[in-house]
Amino acid sequence: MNRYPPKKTGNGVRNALLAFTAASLVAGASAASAGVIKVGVSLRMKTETGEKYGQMVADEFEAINAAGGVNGNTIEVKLLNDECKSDIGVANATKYAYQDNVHLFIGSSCSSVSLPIVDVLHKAGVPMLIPHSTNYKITLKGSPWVFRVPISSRFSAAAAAKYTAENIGTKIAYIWASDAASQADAQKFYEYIETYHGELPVYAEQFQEGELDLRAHLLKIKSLKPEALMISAQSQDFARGLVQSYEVGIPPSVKRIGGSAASNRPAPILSGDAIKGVFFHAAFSFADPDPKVQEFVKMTAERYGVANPDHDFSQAWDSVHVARVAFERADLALTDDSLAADRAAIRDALGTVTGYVTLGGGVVDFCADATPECRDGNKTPVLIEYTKGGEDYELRVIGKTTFDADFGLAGMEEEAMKLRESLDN
Amino acid sequence: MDLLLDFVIVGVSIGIVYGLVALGISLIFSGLDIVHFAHGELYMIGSFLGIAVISFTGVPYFWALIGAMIITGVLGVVVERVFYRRLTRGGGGYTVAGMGMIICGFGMSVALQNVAYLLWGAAPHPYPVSFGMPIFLGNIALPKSYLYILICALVLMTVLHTFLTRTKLGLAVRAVAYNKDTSYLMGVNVPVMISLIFGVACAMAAAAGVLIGPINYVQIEMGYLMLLKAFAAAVVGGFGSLPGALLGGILVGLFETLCAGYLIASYKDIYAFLLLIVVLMVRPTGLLGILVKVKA
Amino acid sequence: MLSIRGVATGYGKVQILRGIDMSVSEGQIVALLGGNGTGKSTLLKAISGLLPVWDGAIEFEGEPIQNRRPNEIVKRGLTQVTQGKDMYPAMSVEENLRIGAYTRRDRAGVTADIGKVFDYFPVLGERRRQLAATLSGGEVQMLVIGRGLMARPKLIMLDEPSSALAPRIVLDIFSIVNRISRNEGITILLVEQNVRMALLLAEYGYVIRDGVIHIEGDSRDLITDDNVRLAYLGGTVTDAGADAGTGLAH
Amino acid sequence: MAERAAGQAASLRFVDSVERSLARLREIHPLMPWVIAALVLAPLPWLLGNTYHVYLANFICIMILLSVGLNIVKGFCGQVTVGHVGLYAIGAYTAAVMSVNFGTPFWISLPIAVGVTLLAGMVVGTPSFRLEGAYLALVTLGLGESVRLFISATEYLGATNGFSGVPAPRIGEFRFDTYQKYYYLVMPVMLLGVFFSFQILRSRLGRAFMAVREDPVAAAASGVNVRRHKMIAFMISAAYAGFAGALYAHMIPGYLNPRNFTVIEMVTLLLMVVLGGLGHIWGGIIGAIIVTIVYDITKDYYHYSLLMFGMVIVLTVLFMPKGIGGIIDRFIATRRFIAIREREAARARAGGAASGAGERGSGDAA
Repeated sequence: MNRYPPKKTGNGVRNALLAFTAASLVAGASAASAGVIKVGVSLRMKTETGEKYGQMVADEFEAINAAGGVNGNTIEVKLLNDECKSDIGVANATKYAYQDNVHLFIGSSCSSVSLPIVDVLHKAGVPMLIPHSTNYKITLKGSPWVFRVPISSRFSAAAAAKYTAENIGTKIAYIWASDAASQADAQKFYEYIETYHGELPVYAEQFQEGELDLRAHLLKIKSLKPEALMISAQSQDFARGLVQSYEVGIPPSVKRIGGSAASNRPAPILSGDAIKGVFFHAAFSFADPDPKVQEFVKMTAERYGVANPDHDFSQAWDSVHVARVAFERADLALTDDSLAADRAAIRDALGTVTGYVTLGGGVVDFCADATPECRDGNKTPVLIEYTKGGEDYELRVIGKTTFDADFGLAGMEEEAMKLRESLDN
Repeated sequence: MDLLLDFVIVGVSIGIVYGLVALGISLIFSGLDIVHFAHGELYMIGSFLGIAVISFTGVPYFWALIGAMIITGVLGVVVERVFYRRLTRGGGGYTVAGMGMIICGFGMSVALQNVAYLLWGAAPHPYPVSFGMPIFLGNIALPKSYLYILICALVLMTVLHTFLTRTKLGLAVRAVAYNKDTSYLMGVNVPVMISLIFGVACAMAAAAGVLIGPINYVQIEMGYLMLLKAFAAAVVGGFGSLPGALLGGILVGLFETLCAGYLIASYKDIYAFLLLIVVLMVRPTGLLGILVKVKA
Repeated sequence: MLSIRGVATGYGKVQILRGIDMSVSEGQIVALLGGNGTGKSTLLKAISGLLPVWDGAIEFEGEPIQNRRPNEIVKRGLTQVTQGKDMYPAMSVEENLRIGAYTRRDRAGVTADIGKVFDYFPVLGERRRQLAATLSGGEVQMLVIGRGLMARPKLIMLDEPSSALAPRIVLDIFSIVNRISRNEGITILLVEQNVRMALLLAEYGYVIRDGVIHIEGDSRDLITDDNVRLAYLGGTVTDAGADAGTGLAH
Repeated sequence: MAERAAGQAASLRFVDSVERSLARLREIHPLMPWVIAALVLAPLPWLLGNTYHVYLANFICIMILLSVGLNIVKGFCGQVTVGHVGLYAIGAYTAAVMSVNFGTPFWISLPIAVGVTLLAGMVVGTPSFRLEGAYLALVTLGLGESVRLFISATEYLGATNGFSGVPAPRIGEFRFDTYQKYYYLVMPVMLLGVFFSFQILRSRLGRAFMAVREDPVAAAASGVNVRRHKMIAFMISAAYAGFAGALYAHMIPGYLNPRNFTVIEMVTLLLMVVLGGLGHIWGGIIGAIIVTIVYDITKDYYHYSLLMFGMVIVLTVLFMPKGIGGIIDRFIATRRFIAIREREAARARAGGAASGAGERGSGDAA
């Protein structure tokens, strides 16, 4: 399953050449040249699939080792759970950075955990490859060490918003759960509608994660008669909201829209028929007929028992292979003294990864500048619609949009400056 | 007007669920003089057991309810016998009688949650039962599941009430609830009664868990928020009063729904706590708590 | 009927009773006297099984009953009537009586006995549907005595039936107790601080002090004994036995 | 037998010598032992293997502040509060808002944070006038949860995105922007906190707290203003939480999230206090250290972490209700008792029928 794009940039070629010369030089000096590239992974593992993502990351790196490693170096992976809690995430990142001396950090699942980790790793000088967190602020901070594989919320929500505004309407009600990703999804959605269509949200409120009864919100929404309803929440809360939206009698003609978490496996299983017709934005759909996707789906079904992987699965896979590209291009000494240099080399190598085609069909383009334009790799959200709910749910891809790298950054200069300032503090 | 009526229906229907859990909490409080901070976990485990019963035996929903109640009741008796008995019998001393029990409840709560995680995983489980779409009365929607909950809650309440007031065993339970030493001297086997009370309370929690299953997917974190709301319900209705628990649940449900409806909806959960705090400060015995012991 | 030999017990690690010897014969009314904190109630708890016995033996009708569970002891026909405040305020008078008959299986007998209790205490009959919380102090005392009778005991232990009651009511209650003892043939162990009253009712008396039986004898003899008065008043007794327990009785 | 006696004598000698040297130090100046402690702890960042361990040391210091503070209201004063994490959050967010939104330096935002938490402590303490035991636990739990829910629903406080960008404290151009530097801010504050906690325990205030704990009615009868002392206990404890919160907020990466102030954190804190021993200051410290380190070592077994936490809490309450602190106390007391008994026996053998009246410490064994 080796399908990263050919190295196009001169930089990459130069690096590869350098790596080659360095490797041959070292090889000439001593036979035992193979070093160990240490990768630290911190994810939310205590969920149904969280552990499987982590396991897959470890397995994929192991497969690379089995196939001879990267430039003769082997990769050593450590997994830690961060429970989607920022203090545990920060502890994990600190442990990786200073105790385990990793060369690359992969994490985290939750935006609210990735946000502070950016600061920690910026200070420690460890490259950070983000597999799942979508909050736009993560890259807006402008740390040169941060690279993001998934789609920033400034693109994804906008894609859904654009589609909604053009095909459904602009009178939209929003409720979102109190986690950073869901909130960002909803917020970017209505900001887009506001900016490009001049329509304010009909209703916009937050609810607590795990809230039993959303009908107080939904009843108010029902009386406001919107054209569409966006429920942005983790899968079970999303499913509950969806079912209850029918229970309170919001007519089926009101289009239901999900956040990116609506793609997670439990959502269609829990909400059953209610999910039919709901669309959401994500980075990947297992329904994609692309053979590469189908091969991946087969792999996850065989190895992890997940027959319909969501985009967190595909992005974890993508992250591993982006990392491999970087490892191949980086010029690594991998001795005790060269840690800082190796980390910087991996960072620079990550900055040269361009044209990597993800499983979702988007293209990851990184560049060297510490800007959101450079570091939000994937700019192609996929709009996906559920056509059937339940255990054997089905999806269809509505379409894909690729955004310009600077899309959604207008008017954010002040926020970016504040974030950047805090990074140096 | 329609909106208000909608809010009332929603508030009452969710309130009944709070009331059911509060019933068990109230029962344990009056019987064992402890506020059981791990009750939310038994509610969660009861809900999971309901699914387990359905998937293992394939019995209909109603029998799953009964089955889960029995298993959870037995589990409750085991927990009480093995862990809490030492604390209640030990008595005396601030560490053991009052605070120890509360701290122990917290410890038990996280431990049980972890056990449930190891058994059933972190994924939310859908209930293998469907009530279909709600009944529409004009513009107002009335979900069938809530009707089912209402009926079951009332039946359970009536059965419990009859048991407590009309049977000799019920009389003994009430006697033990009020004074253990004196009841012992009446020839009541107090340790067995305590286990019985705990078992019944846990069975009630399981009933709430199974009843709410179809509208709230079962997951290991579901206990905590429910516990807090049920505490609010128990306090509002008067700790130790069984009809009060149900009434309190409905009041809490109504209050938070109406506040969420007409005030800032994002603070929905805080309203229940505010009610809890205000009631405790102004009238610690709650609304129906006339003869309630104000002690830990 | 009830014999106690060398019983020692206490709360936690604090010893209260230091070897009690006493006995109650069938049909007798025996008084156990002593001031506050001398160990009277502790002894009752030890007999009825609420407190573990550390040492010694308690026999009821020739069988050892020490360290049995209270409910088993009640079933053998040994009932303790606690102080008045231990009724169930949230239950009606009749329910209070019914819980007293918890160990019995004969429904008809229980109903008949309720009638009998109402005969002894007519005022309870008038208030049978009321909550016990609404009763006066004297009525509550009657209620708990009646509740004790409901178990059809062979021996009943009355714990300070006169406490906090007006002398007139105490007299009433004591005369009824006397009547019950004669009519029903129930043996009574009466624990009292009110020495004079108790000795008027009882045939034999024990005075407990600092965890041991200090004086015993026929009630007629005791009533004139100076030491009894001293013990009851809790004054200093220049007696070797008193020295041992100093400081531990509180 | 002889070996055991020798061992006991040796351990007692050790304890005695420690106490004697502490007493000597205290004679020089009451703060002297603490200055020494600070000096002993000062080189820790160099001794520890890496920055992560320094981070853990900082974290432990903050946890010690929290658990020592919680111990004052819970262990000394006997009030059941389970909303302590809420106060911690208030302290943290106040400091963060002050320094980010109002631009105040750490040295001003810290006292403001402590002040605000003190006020919040008053609010949490007020119910204790009317309520006790489980009722109080319910109210404090409700208040603590309300704080978290309020934060996670309030945009101004960053809601669930978290509040980021809290700057590191600075003195002139010197910034506490690494864990090593921050250690020299947290460690002295922690020592001061522990010092004050000991002072309180030894003072009239501490005795009044314990009187309130043992028997409020008797305390009131002997002239202790129960309400005022409960309130003071809550406020002191809140102040500790305020310090801990402000220090946590300003530590790298200067990020706060309501998810870090949930009931799980409360249970962890409870575990620290209970395992260490309610009412034992050293207990809170030992608990904080053990729990943090064990938690770090067992990171890989996250599947079982809550089970482990929960069971340790339950088993501690069941089998050693006084915690590790209680065990140490009993250990010392028994040794001392044995020593005294032996000394007396020796004296009796020597024929000196001294009354042993002036013997200090014989009461410890009871």
